[in-house]
Amino acid sequence: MQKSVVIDHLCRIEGNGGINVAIEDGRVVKVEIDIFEGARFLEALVVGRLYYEVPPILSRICAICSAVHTVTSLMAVEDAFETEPSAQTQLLRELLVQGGNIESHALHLFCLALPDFLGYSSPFALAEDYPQEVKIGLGLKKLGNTIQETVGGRAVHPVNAVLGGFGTVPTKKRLLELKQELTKGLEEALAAVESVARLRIPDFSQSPTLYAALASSSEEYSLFGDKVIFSSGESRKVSSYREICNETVVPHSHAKHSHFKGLPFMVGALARVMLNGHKLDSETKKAREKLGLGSFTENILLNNSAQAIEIIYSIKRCIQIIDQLLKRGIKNEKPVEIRPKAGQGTAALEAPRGILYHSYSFDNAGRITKADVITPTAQNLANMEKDFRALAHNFAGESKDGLRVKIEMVARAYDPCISCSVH
Amino acid sequence: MSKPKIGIFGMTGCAGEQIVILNCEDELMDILKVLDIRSFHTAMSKNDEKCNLDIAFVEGALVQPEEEISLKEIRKRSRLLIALGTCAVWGGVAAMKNEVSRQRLKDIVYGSPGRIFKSIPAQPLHSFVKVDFSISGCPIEKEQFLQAVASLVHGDIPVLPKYAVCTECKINENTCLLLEKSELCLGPITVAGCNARCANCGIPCSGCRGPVEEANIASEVEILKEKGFTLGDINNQLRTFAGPAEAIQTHLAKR
Amino acid sequence: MYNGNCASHTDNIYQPHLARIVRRLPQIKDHRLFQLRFEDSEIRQNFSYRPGQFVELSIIGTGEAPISISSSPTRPGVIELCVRRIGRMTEALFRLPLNSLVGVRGPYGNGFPLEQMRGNNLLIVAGGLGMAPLRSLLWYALDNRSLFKEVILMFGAKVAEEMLFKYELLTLLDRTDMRCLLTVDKDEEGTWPAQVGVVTKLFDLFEVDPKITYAAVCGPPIMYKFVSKKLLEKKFSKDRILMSLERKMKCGVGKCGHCMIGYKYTCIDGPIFTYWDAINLPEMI
Amino acid sequence: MQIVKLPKQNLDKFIKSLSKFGQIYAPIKKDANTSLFSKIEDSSQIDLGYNRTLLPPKKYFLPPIDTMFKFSAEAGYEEMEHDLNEKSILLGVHSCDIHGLRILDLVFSGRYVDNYYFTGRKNTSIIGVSCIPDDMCFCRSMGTDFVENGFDLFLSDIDQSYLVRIATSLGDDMVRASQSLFKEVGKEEIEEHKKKSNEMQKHFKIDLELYNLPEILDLEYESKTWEEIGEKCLSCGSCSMVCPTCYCYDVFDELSLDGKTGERKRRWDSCLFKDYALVAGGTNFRSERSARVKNRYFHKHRGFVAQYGKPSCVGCGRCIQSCPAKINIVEVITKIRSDAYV
Ligand SMILES: Cc1cc2nc3c(=O)[nH]c(=O)nc-3n(C[C@H](O)[C@H](O)[C@H](O)COP(=O)(O)OP(=O)(O)OC[C@H]3O[C@@H](n4cnc5c(N)ncnc54)[C@H](O)[C@@H]3O)c2cc1C
Ligand code: SF4
Ligand code: SF4
Ligand code: SF4
Repeated sequence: MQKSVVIDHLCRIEGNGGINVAIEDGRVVKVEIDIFEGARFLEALVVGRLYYEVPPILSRICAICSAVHTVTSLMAVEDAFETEPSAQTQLLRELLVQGGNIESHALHLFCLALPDFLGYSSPFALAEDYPQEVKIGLGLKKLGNTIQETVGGRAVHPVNAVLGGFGTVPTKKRLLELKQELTKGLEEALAAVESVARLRIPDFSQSPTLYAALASSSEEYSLFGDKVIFSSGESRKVSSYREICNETVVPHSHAKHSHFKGLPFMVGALARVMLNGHKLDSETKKAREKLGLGSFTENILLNNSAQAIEIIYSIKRCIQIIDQLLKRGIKNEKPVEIRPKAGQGTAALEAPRGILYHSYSFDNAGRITKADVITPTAQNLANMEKDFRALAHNFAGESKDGLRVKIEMVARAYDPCISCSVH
Repeated sequence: MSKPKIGIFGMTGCAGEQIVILNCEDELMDILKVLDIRSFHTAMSKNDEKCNLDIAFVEGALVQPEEEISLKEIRKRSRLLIALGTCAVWGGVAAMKNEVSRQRLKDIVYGSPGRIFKSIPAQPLHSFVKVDFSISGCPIEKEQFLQAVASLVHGDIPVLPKYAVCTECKINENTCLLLEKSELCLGPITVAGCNARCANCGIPCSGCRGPVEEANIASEVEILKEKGFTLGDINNQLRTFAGPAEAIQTHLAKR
Repeated sequence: MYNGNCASHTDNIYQPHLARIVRRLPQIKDHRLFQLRFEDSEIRQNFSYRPGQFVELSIIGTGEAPISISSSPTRPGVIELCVRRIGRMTEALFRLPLNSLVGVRGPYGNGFPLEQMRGNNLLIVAGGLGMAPLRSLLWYALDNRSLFKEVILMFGAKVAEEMLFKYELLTLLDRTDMRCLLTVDKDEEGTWPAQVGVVTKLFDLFEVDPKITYAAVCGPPIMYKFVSKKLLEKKFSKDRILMSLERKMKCGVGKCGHCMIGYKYTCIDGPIFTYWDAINLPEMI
Repeated sequence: MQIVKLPKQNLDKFIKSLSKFGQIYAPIKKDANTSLFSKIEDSSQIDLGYNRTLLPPKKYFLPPIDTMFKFSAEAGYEEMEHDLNEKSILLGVHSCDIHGLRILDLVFSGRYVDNYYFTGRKNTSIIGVSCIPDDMCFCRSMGTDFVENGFDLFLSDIDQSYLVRIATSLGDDMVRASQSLFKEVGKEEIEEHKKKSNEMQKHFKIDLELYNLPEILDLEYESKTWEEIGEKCLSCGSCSMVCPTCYCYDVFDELSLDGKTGERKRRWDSCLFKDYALVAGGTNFRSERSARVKNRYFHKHRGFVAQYGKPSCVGCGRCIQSCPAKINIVEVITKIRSDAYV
């Protein structure tokens, strides 16, 4: 008997893609994530452009994580030209990235995933019965956007973050206001953890998973890092990102797939909490226990819980950054000068959905000759297919509709961003 | 008056416009009070794919033939079709090298042939269907979107300023980056509405909102050449966001 | 500190007053006559105007635009505006149900120089919506018939269905105290009770002494050219040809700049200009 | 007119004492290239030696965007509350800008008085300051390099002190309130002032010949020069925004999301904009850019003269400084003049 589940258009995720699963006599014969999002060939479009034109163009890969795309891109260019921005710039950039993390996680958790767990089809429908939850979610989302606006000059596609620094640095007054908002937001986030903890998160997608995340040398949990560590215990330098991802073109999708040593792997909030969770501060660790992430898990649906943990982490980290900036005394510095030269530069950052790599080569005049961007969703696709396969196998007997709901939930748990994966 | 039935659709782009709509955190509940959202894939799983709509908001450019079909379907079922964002209005970043063959671009990005997919040079919506109103911006400005929704709910076609970014920049009393700092600023030919965001930060306008009506590209190019920019770099900047725009095409076609 | 002598705090010149749409009379396609009644009785009683003046009409939430008063001051209580649906504000006006509230301020503009015109013949030449302001003058003259010598109306439309105020004007055909010349370019059914042919032909149908006649002209821009030519041929002096002109307006009171022609504001120096003004100012016609 | 002397070391004390008379607005330096009028919280920010501010003082009386009414479907249009007693002091206004305000006064008074403009105008005292022209100033040509009224106090720099002309009783109150800071004026100071005024003349680099100008503009209405300028102009509107005498505005209703309530606002407009003279149905009375550029000059130097007896340009040089296309009013008029006399 043949059964096939076709999801034409996956909803409540960003971008255009579908899923095809076919089961024949209880055997899973096909699992394909069909990414039909249009390809813009952005990596090819930037070829020939001047180095400073690249970050704003590649920021357009994705709106939700435009801040982290921008910062990673800036870092990759600076890496190629061996330019080190000031400590203040680095702090402000991190603030921007953390703001993006808060916004993206709040959007996904409260608006896109929460409806699943509570049985609604949209945040709008959810808001009718759970106005408080949605309000808190929107509040946190707004907080993330306020940070991005303040530092980046715009919530989507920041304009103020440029090579070597910032066009304008936020004033002390503005940072103090921001800190106040963050402090308020922290309370709400901690309260929200309680409601997330009350959710009954099912567990139907267990399958052996290899996690990967950036690791920094610091003792603290971070979205920055110069090497990639795996749950297998292995690690690689960021500069060997090609070996880590081993991108291949697959016939059924506009997005490429990644495998490390032949195995799919997962990046994102859950991977980070699994691999770096021990570095979280004690308050955030408590939240981690509450949400059942204190020990190793391969239940991908818990990625949403990991996002809740990271919202708390990011807010606390933002407050820390602001304190540091204020302690140092915020200086009205101009961006450091960039001297272009031929060479190659690579940078990686933890985007909300996992590790993001930007790698460029330049000629003498600072014109880009090659650009390579690997996004987290692209890295996750192979792992998602692996999870769907396990799911379909375990629930081969279930009705089509039942299967469909489960598949969609798993897909959404990854918080996939399809624009990113194709670009 | 019953709530207008609307749909929010995405062609190819970064989803910036949909994100800006979701970024209306404080207004979202009020929007729901006045609009009946029937289709919004990014936020809802139960979408009505058939019903007639009063307004379709469409973001993104068209880069593959399938999109033309779905856009025409949307047009057919909608009373008003509103283009949201620079991609939908002008083609956006995807259209910056429309003169290069798609196969070449595909080769650069995908190398060995992957899925055989068709790709067309990126085009704005109006190349395929009638567009009733456009809100440009990469991404659109929240305030303009909300203003437009308010007007539409009232039954009016919205009005947005048609003048150039310089006007807003002057009102904000920014030091002129073009004149005083000799930077490549497209403010004089870019349509306002962003409140001169970039120039407010001391960053030259990159033209992300697309050209003003009757943009005097020739004069702008002359000014920039005098400042020492090469025609090639000026042209690159001009085509970054709004390559397909007629004014820019006309300029590029010269010689 | 400002120490000029401009009057201190008079009323807000931009304040629209609420008026209710008490009747909506369909005219030809996309044209309607709206009867408005001010809500405030004091304003209603004190609102006086002269033919040729206009008001600024606000549709609450949409915007404001200038519209000529189409009724005659001899018939107070309500004002009538004849509006063509052509843009945002006018669309919104057509959508409004009966009894809706709108905002009205005015009257503005110079209006026709009635004091000068008194005792003279009156030749009214209208084209299309140009009849709107001239209807006010027409009824003013007919209601004060003794103030004028001869009264002649010339009005043309392509076909009968496109003639504004058709029924009202047809009743004038029988009047003996005026000449009503209504022409249609085409009359295929042969049912049109008045003239057939282009408007210019109407000039051959009567003789007036240009020295004691004022011509009031209003219509689409191209009409001014040929009508003034005809009138000059008939030896009208340039300051006896009065024309109502149209420019973009935002304030109606000579501040916003939009209606400036050369050095005249259409809103306060006009909208009624003499032909002499018109040829003397660049851009005017 | 009464004249007293304010030694420069007393200036700061005097400014501080002024806060009793209202909130102070004065020029500050935004960066090396830009000065602006700004609300003053700390008198040390004030820079009286500034060249020209980016926007003229009109921004306080005719704000770039101003709310006129609140509206609702039921109540109609309700005027915004204005604090009629809020007093301000605009300190450090150059002579040309005082003339600019007086030109706006003409426009906003007359048969119809614009209260939005005059409320602020009547509650703001003006303290002028002398200046040194740069290579874009041509106020001398426009007769606006000196000002005889339109201010409460006027400070003329004579090196160690300011010569203070007191023009109004309010100005007198201000001086009296800190009498001890002021000194009597002696003969030398008067001499010094005359000397300075004469020296100022040497700084002018450009002149705009006014003689016969309205007539020349009429004669050269069809001049090819307008088309040449039209080719260069970007319709960016910068010139109108920065001009102390450009007053055109647009009016629009801004709705709230409920579609029922909102605000009627006005915002600066410019006759250089394509849609400035565009009417419903698509007729545009100035669709050509050259016609729009011409209109700006024609209105300032021909139309306004016919209407009010003087041109509406005060020679501040702002439009010269801020035009990206380097369209220069003095050069344009000079060119037109030469077109007339070839
Ligand atoms: C003195 C005068 C008398 C008029 N009398 C009548 C009349 O009796 N009946 C009638 O139907 N129309 C009349 N008009 C024309 C009428 O003003 C326009 O049709 C109307 O402004 C269109 O507004 P809208 O919002 O529908 O169009 P849009 O194109 O959306 O116009 C937007 C705004 O631009 C301005 N505007 C646009 N067109 C004109 C115009 N032609 N004249 C002045 N301002 C304009 C208005 O402020 C208007 O609100 C008159 C115009 C003037 C100047
Ligand atoms: S900085 Fe750019 S936008 Fe601003 S005025 Fe100058 S040219 Fe125009
Ligand atoms: S036209 Fe130019 S110089 Fe004259 S007042 Fe205006 S901005 Fe100043
Ligand atoms: S500033 Fe120059 S380019 Fe801009 S509108 Fe004025 S004249 Fe034209």
